[in-house]
Amino acid sequence: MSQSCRLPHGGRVQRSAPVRFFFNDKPYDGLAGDTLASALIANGVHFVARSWKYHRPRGIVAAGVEEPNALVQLETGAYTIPNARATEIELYEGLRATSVNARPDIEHDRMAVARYFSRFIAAGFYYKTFMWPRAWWPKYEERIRDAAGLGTVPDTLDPDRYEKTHAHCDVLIVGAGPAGLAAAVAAGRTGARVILVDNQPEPGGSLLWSTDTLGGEPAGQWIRRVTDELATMPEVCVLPRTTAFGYQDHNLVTACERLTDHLPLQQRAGVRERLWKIRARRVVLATGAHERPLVFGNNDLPGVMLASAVCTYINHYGALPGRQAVVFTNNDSGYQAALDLKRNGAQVVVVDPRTRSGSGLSMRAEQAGIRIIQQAVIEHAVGGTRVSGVRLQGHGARLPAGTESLSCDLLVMAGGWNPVIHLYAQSGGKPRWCDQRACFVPDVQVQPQISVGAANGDFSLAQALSGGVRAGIEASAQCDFADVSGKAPAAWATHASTESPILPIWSIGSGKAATRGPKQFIDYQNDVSVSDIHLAVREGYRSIEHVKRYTAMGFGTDQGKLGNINGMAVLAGVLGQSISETGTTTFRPNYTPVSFGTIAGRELGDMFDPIRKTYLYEWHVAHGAVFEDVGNWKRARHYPRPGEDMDAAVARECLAVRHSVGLLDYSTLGKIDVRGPDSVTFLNRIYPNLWDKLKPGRCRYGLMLDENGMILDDGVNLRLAEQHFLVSTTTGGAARVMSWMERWLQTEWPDLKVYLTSITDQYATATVAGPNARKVLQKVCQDINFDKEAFPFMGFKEGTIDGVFVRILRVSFSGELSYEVYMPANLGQHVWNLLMAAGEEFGITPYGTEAMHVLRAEKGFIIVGQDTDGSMTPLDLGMGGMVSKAKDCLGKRSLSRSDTASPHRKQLVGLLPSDPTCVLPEGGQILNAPSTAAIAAMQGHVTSSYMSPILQRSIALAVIKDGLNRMEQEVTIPLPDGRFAQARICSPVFYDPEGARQNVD
Amino acid sequence: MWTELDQETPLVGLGHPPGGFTHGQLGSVLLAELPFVELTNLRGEPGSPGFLAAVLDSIGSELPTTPNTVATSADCCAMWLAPNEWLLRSTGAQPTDLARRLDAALGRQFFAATDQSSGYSVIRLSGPHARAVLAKGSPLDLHPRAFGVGQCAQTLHFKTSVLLRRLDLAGQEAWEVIVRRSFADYAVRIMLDAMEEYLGPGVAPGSSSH
Amino acid sequence: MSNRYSIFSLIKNGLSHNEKWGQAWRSPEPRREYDVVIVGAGGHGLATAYYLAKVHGVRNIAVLEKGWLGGGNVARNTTIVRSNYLWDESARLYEKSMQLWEGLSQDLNYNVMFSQRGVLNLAHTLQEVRDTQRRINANRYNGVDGEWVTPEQVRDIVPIINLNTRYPVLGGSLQRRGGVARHDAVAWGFARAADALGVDLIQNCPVTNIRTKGGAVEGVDTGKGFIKAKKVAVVVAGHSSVLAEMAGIRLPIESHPLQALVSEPVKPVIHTVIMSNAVHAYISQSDKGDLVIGAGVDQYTGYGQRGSFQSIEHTVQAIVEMFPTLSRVRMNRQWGGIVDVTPDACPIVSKTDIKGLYFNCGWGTGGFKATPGSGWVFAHTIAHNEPHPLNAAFSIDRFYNGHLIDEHGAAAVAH
Amino acid sequence: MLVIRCPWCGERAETEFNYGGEADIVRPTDAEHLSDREWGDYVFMRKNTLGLHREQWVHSHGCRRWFVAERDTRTYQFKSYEKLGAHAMEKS
Ligand SMILES: Cc1cc2nc3c(=O)[nH]c(=O)nc-3n(C[C@H](O)[C@H](O)[C@H](O)COP(=O)(O)OP(=O)(O)OC[C@H]3O[C@@H](n4cnc5c(N)ncnc54)[C@H](O)[C@@H]3O)c2cc1C
Ligand SMILES: NC(=O)c1ccc[n+]([C@@H]2O[C@H](COP(=O)([O-])OP(=O)(O)OC[C@H]3O[C@@H](n4cnc5c(N)ncnc54)[C@H](O)[C@@H]3O)[C@@H](O)[C@H]2O)c1
Ligand SMILES: Cc1cc2nc3c(=O)[nH]c(=O)nc-3n(C[C@H](O)[C@H](O)[C@H](O)COP(=O)(O)O)c2cc1C
Ligand SMILES: [Zn+2]
Repeated sequence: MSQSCRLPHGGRVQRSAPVRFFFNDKPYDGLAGDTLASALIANGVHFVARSWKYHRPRGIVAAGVEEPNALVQLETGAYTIPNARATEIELYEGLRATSVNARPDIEHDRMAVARYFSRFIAAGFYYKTFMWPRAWWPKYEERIRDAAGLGTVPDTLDPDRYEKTHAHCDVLIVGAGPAGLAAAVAAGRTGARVILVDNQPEPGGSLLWSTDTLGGEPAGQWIRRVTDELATMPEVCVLPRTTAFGYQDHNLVTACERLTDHLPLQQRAGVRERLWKIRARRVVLATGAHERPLVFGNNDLPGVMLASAVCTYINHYGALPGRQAVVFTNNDSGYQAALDLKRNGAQVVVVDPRTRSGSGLSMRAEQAGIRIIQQAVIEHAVGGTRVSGVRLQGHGARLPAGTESLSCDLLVMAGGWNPVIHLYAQSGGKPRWCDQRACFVPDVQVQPQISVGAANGDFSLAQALSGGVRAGIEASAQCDFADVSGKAPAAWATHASTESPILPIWSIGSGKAATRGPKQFIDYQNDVSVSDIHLAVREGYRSIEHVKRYTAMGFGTDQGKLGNINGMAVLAGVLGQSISETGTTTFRPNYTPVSFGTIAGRELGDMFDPIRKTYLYEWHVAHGAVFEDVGNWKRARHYPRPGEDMDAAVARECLAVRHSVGLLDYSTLGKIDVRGPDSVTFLNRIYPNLWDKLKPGRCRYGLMLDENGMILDDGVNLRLAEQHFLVSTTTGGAARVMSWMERWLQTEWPDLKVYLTSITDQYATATVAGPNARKVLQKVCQDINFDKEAFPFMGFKEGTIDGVFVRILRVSFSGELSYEVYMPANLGQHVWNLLMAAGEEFGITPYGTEAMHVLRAEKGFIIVGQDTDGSMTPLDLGMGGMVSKAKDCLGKRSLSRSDTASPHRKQLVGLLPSDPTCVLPEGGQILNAPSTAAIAAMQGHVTSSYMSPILQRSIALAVIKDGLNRMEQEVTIPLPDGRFAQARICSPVFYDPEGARQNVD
Repeated sequence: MWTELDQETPLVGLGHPPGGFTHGQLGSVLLAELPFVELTNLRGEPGSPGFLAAVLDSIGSELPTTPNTVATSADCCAMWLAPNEWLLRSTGAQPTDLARRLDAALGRQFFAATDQSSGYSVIRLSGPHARAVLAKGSPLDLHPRAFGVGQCAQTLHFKTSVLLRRLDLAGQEAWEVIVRRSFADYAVRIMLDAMEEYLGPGVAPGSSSH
Repeated sequence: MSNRYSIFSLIKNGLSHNEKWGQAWRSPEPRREYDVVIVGAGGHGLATAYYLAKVHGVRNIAVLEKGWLGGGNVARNTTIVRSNYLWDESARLYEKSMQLWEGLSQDLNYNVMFSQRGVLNLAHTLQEVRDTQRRINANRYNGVDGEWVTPEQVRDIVPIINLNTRYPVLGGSLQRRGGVARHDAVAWGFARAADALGVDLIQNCPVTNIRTKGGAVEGVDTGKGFIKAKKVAVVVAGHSSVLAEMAGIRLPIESHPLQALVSEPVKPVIHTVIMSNAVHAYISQSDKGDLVIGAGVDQYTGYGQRGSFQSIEHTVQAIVEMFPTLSRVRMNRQWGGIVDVTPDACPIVSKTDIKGLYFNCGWGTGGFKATPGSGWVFAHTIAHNEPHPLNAAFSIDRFYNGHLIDEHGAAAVAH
Repeated sequence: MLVIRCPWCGERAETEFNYGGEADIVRPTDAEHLSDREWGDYVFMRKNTLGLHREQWVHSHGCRRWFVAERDTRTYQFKSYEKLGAHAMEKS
């Protein structure tokens, strides 16, 4: 096909640059500068889609983002985009698009029969049926789902890159039509930082299709001059192809910049889309207006188009949407389309419900020889896959003879204008209905913004320009950028033209006409017609919000940009109330849909959340570690040797610690430096136990409670000096504990002289554990005396290893003789290497967190978060003795509440399975006896469970109701396979209960 | 006795960098790690008698008391972190034992000086696109009208905290980014990724004037 | 019901151009006095009215709604229905609700499109694996179905999932009876059924004061005047503290914005409900084709029905991380609700110290699934002035005696 | 994403802050002598104000200082900020 409807000249398309593309698998030619929609129109293609519910043939109605019908699956494979709007897709070589929602294709759509059942599937029909027999609902639903959705999700990974940026400016201007451009120049000249965004490929807005002149210049020339000037201003940034899609709180405007979608696939590289989070001191909304369709029977036929779209296709794209046109207009805008059509050789008849006004445009139409039928409306259109004619009806007068029906291949609608108030409304503003202009306009400002031009209901070019200049100057002034006198542009002169007022018509004919005649569509995409609104009201769904939800009006990908206002007006009519009383639905982001990829940005995969690495991370990797996620950290879980599974590796690592010596990277523990004269008082208030008596050089275990008395965290604390402590926390709890302590300090106890400093990252930690631990350390550390008397259990010392400052703690989480070595992290690897080398003769074995867990469970040491769950108190752990009676501390009062103090709560105990080879499932429930009943009384659950390599049997920790009183009793643990395991309640300390090993000489 | 060569920065995972890791292009954006910078966190009450003077005495630098500003002396740069907290960064090549000197000088005052030389990593980002790279991850306004030389600020870089300081490298725009050790690898990787569009071929971004 | 829905009524009315359908509910003016005034025509309020009338025979009931009925959180939630809660008390309450869901469309003669397509809760860390298995095991003995699924099984259920996320998928729990329902239909179905039993649904009627005398409730002041009532039952979700203040009561509640978003409609790719705690995302696909996605609560308290953009960013990151092929699908709309959050993430369904005044609140981010069950037990509580055994544990007293039911423990995402 | 004015650092993005709930709740110093009811009121009961709300924030990714702000919970507009223990400063 050869662009049979391409005009011989005119438009902004590049005639020397033909572009080959494919629509529904057929090849077509278009021109560079076309959109997919304009190229299709240039090729005479109007039937491009099927509607969502009734699968009616649909054509292109609009020329911009408001298009409800022409949705395509753009491309296939990795680059595909579901539901792309043909009116927004810039044509590129090789483009492939298919209509959505039609199988096998729009011509032979199998679901097209739906339109014949339409009266049985009116709004909300599914709430009334599919209920019998009850068991069939899933089958019905399967069918409903099969029909659901428009485009399809890509089945391959997205090859594109998405960036995000924060931006700040004094004045953000949304929309680069005449109003926005004028505002940008005015603001830019003051020196303010300005960002101007526009969703079209180039600035100009409606001027791109206008035949107007500005200050004597044709629009195109004016745009060029103004944008050239903006380009010279260093503090002005112009972003084309950028849609402001959300107006968030505190003047944050989110915008999406599209960088590569207009390029042929093989030329795409780099960033596809960039999300701009623009924090502006002032916002100027110059977003223009969308034209409204008129509501009459079959107003959805392909070939029924908005007047502004017709002008756009002719003037911007050089494509003629029809040769025999009927223009149905209730205001003067339709005449512009009539003139443009006529000028390009089409036959035109105008149908206008108003009486003859003699306004500028209508006079020009008359002079051009266009036939105008006044005081008439279109009752309905006729046609199949394209409009072929219309039936007229008089409006307050009889129709002139012979005009009852007219034939046409294009039906142009001009129903008035809806200012694009979406962003204004999102900013919190409540739009106000203006009867005179028959539209909602912005009213009181809530955030620091202002609407100008058509977005403000100021529809003339002169108003757009003067409003823009004024807004630009004012917004800059509010940011303290004065208009340096003489620099502000005087608004440019435009043609003055008289306009006669709009005569709003919201639907044609009576209610009966709507319910019985051809469907009058309000929301094209969701097939909502006037009769659906009547039905909703009849059934009691009267609020505009009920109507929206009952009929799905405005739910589509266009969010009702064309239909909503007509729908509200129709509803108002049915309810006999004003449009003001009826109100709008809530405007919400997104103004137009935005790719999930853009909102996600690059924070995916390894960058989804920070991967925190210890000083040994690379070493762990090199030594085959399997990692486990704890908080943001990657911790080495175990180091399997070739042929070993996890159990084997863990058993080997455990036994190495029990029999000789192991080495553990323990750096992830949180470490907080607590310093100041009131440190003891502070710790006494934070922890249940007493800190006064702890001597410098000694360590003590502490549990931390929240105000509800539940265990928050635990750790071993060091008293470095009289007024100086080092507090340690769990890996996952470090940040929480730090802010918890800081919070109490600042908000509740500001009188306490204590400083907290996190030193988690400064110090790397290596745990040397096992009977040979001392020997290893003695080899590398000469300036510390490791003898028992000099360096007892729960003591610590400072010294050096190869000249590196180290602090060594004699503490034990494994029950063995064990030392924790703290060293500056930059030298951690070095010290670790020395320890490995020194331990070689003892077979020193690096062990991971899994072995650590087994070793500690053998000793009955808890892990906060595993053996506790936010509902456990120290009493429940059998650690009630830690709660000092001598003082108050956070959470203490909660422990004496009746339920919390009850001796019959769940308590921590050990479990010995009767079958020593059976490792109980962690999270297993505990019953008093085997039960296959649906409901049984649960006694508690298994919190930790392992095969103990040293005991050569399974062991577990559990919390059990009244557990401390139930020692030696048998309980039952149901297994996932339906069997039951028996176990005996015992002390949680399974190994070396006297603690002889950690206290060795 | 350990030597310089035994030290490791948190960026070892990016390929062993004896002199610190670098990546990028001079004319566009260049990321350089400044390894093993001596850093000390200092807490104290600026209003308490003698405190500021004692600090000045021991390290030769004023402590800035205006939020988000920096005071620099011959071999030390003091960055405001909070009304009673500073990060001291030596600017010389050799460690100067800041923490110990402060401990000695402040004696029995209410203060806390903690060595953080291993706790943080210092990165420098320079070049015409440096600001655009930072703006991707930081919600802060980095425009020279809002954030000039002599200022510093703690903020976010994607999902981690950083301390930013604006530098003037012989007229060229540059930033110092100080980040906690365990987050440094993440912070630098996401920064390197952010730099990509300014280094390789690709479609030019909208504008870099932000 | 005079106006019974069936395939026959659809055909009959279709033939008469749908011009003869009756009203789903009346729009009456309030009477001076009622036996029970229910404040809030959300899902829970309407369900309460329905069961009060149907099960307990109370006929003189009004539901007062400040806006349009069903316009609060019930209109804006992600519609996930499941009963696999950890603790006995909650599992039993939600399971009661689940059982009511299973016959709800027929009971109400309104298709609420309850779709038992399964709810999958993913586990990404070893601790989450433990917690998930603990929950499955606990559910087993509370009559709640659930099974552990391996990563491979997860992939079979959701082929488009990426198991190797930053926090890899280590498995999950599947409750097959869980699913979604058409949220608006739930409100409308209860409203229509309650109306048919004579309940007055009064819209655009904000309650502005709760009058009490001598420790007993007298009635409520409203935008339509004073309405006398023997019993006043407050079910206003996000606004609970506001109503409590009117009665001089304090609640352990904070109201936070909670946001959700939908994609453009696409052909079905997600056939079940997927929830992930660690990555923090949850998603399902509606019968219209839009992907329905829930975000996390915003940190600050707020009554604005909107939240901050970073919550949306985090959620969408989580979604793309887990379902990378959705990257090119586009987000269509986002919105927010106001959720009433308690310290233990469990509701309060309780009498108060004021005679005749009842509160049902604190369902937080997860009360849609409880709609029928909540109505059921609350109706019982109002009718008998005593809690039903299923809600006895959910009294305000637990914040004083310490008997909290901490559902945060095992499931921070409580939707 | 709100803009919050840290009394020390100035206007910053919300993502740098953490919310700390209702302000002016004073921890009882004589906890042991309170009834369960009084203690429960302190730990759990909140005003949850609709309208102007005095609340605590901390500049977590900045100076780590806690401060008090007054914010309208309907509009999310801040009215004033104060350093702990200092007087309110009006938002300009
Ligand atoms: C984004 C989001 C996602 C969620 N996702 C889920 C989910 O997946 N699964 C789940 O189970 N739950 C979910 N929830 C929670 C669930 O929506 C709520 O717990 C539940 O809807 C609350 O009960 P309701 O329906 O009665 O509340 P609402 O619908 O909020 O009803 C309360 C009613 O009280 C009215 N009211 C308030 N004040 C007054 C007054 N003074 N006078 C008269 N009337 C008044 C309100 O207008 C409102 O209509 C979600 C919530 C949100 C916001
Ligand atoms: N005769 C009439 O009744 C009538 C009606 C409407 C408009 N007009 C004409 O339209 C012009 C109005 O000028 P204007 O500047 O107010 O509007 P405009 O329509 O010329 O420009 C608005 C621009 O904003 C863009 N935009 C809208 N929302 C956006 C968003 N969220 N993000 C990014 N870009 C967005 C649009 O794509 C467009 O480019 C005048 O020339 C006027 O004569 C006339
Ligand atoms: C489960 C669910 C699905 C939704 N699907 C859509 C949708 O497909 N399109 C749409 O525009 N809005 C959809 N919405 C959002 C509503 O339009 C609306 O935003 C929401 O009910 C909140 O109301 P409000 O925005 O009027 O405050 C959906 C809402 C819910 C709860
Ligand atoms: Zn600050």
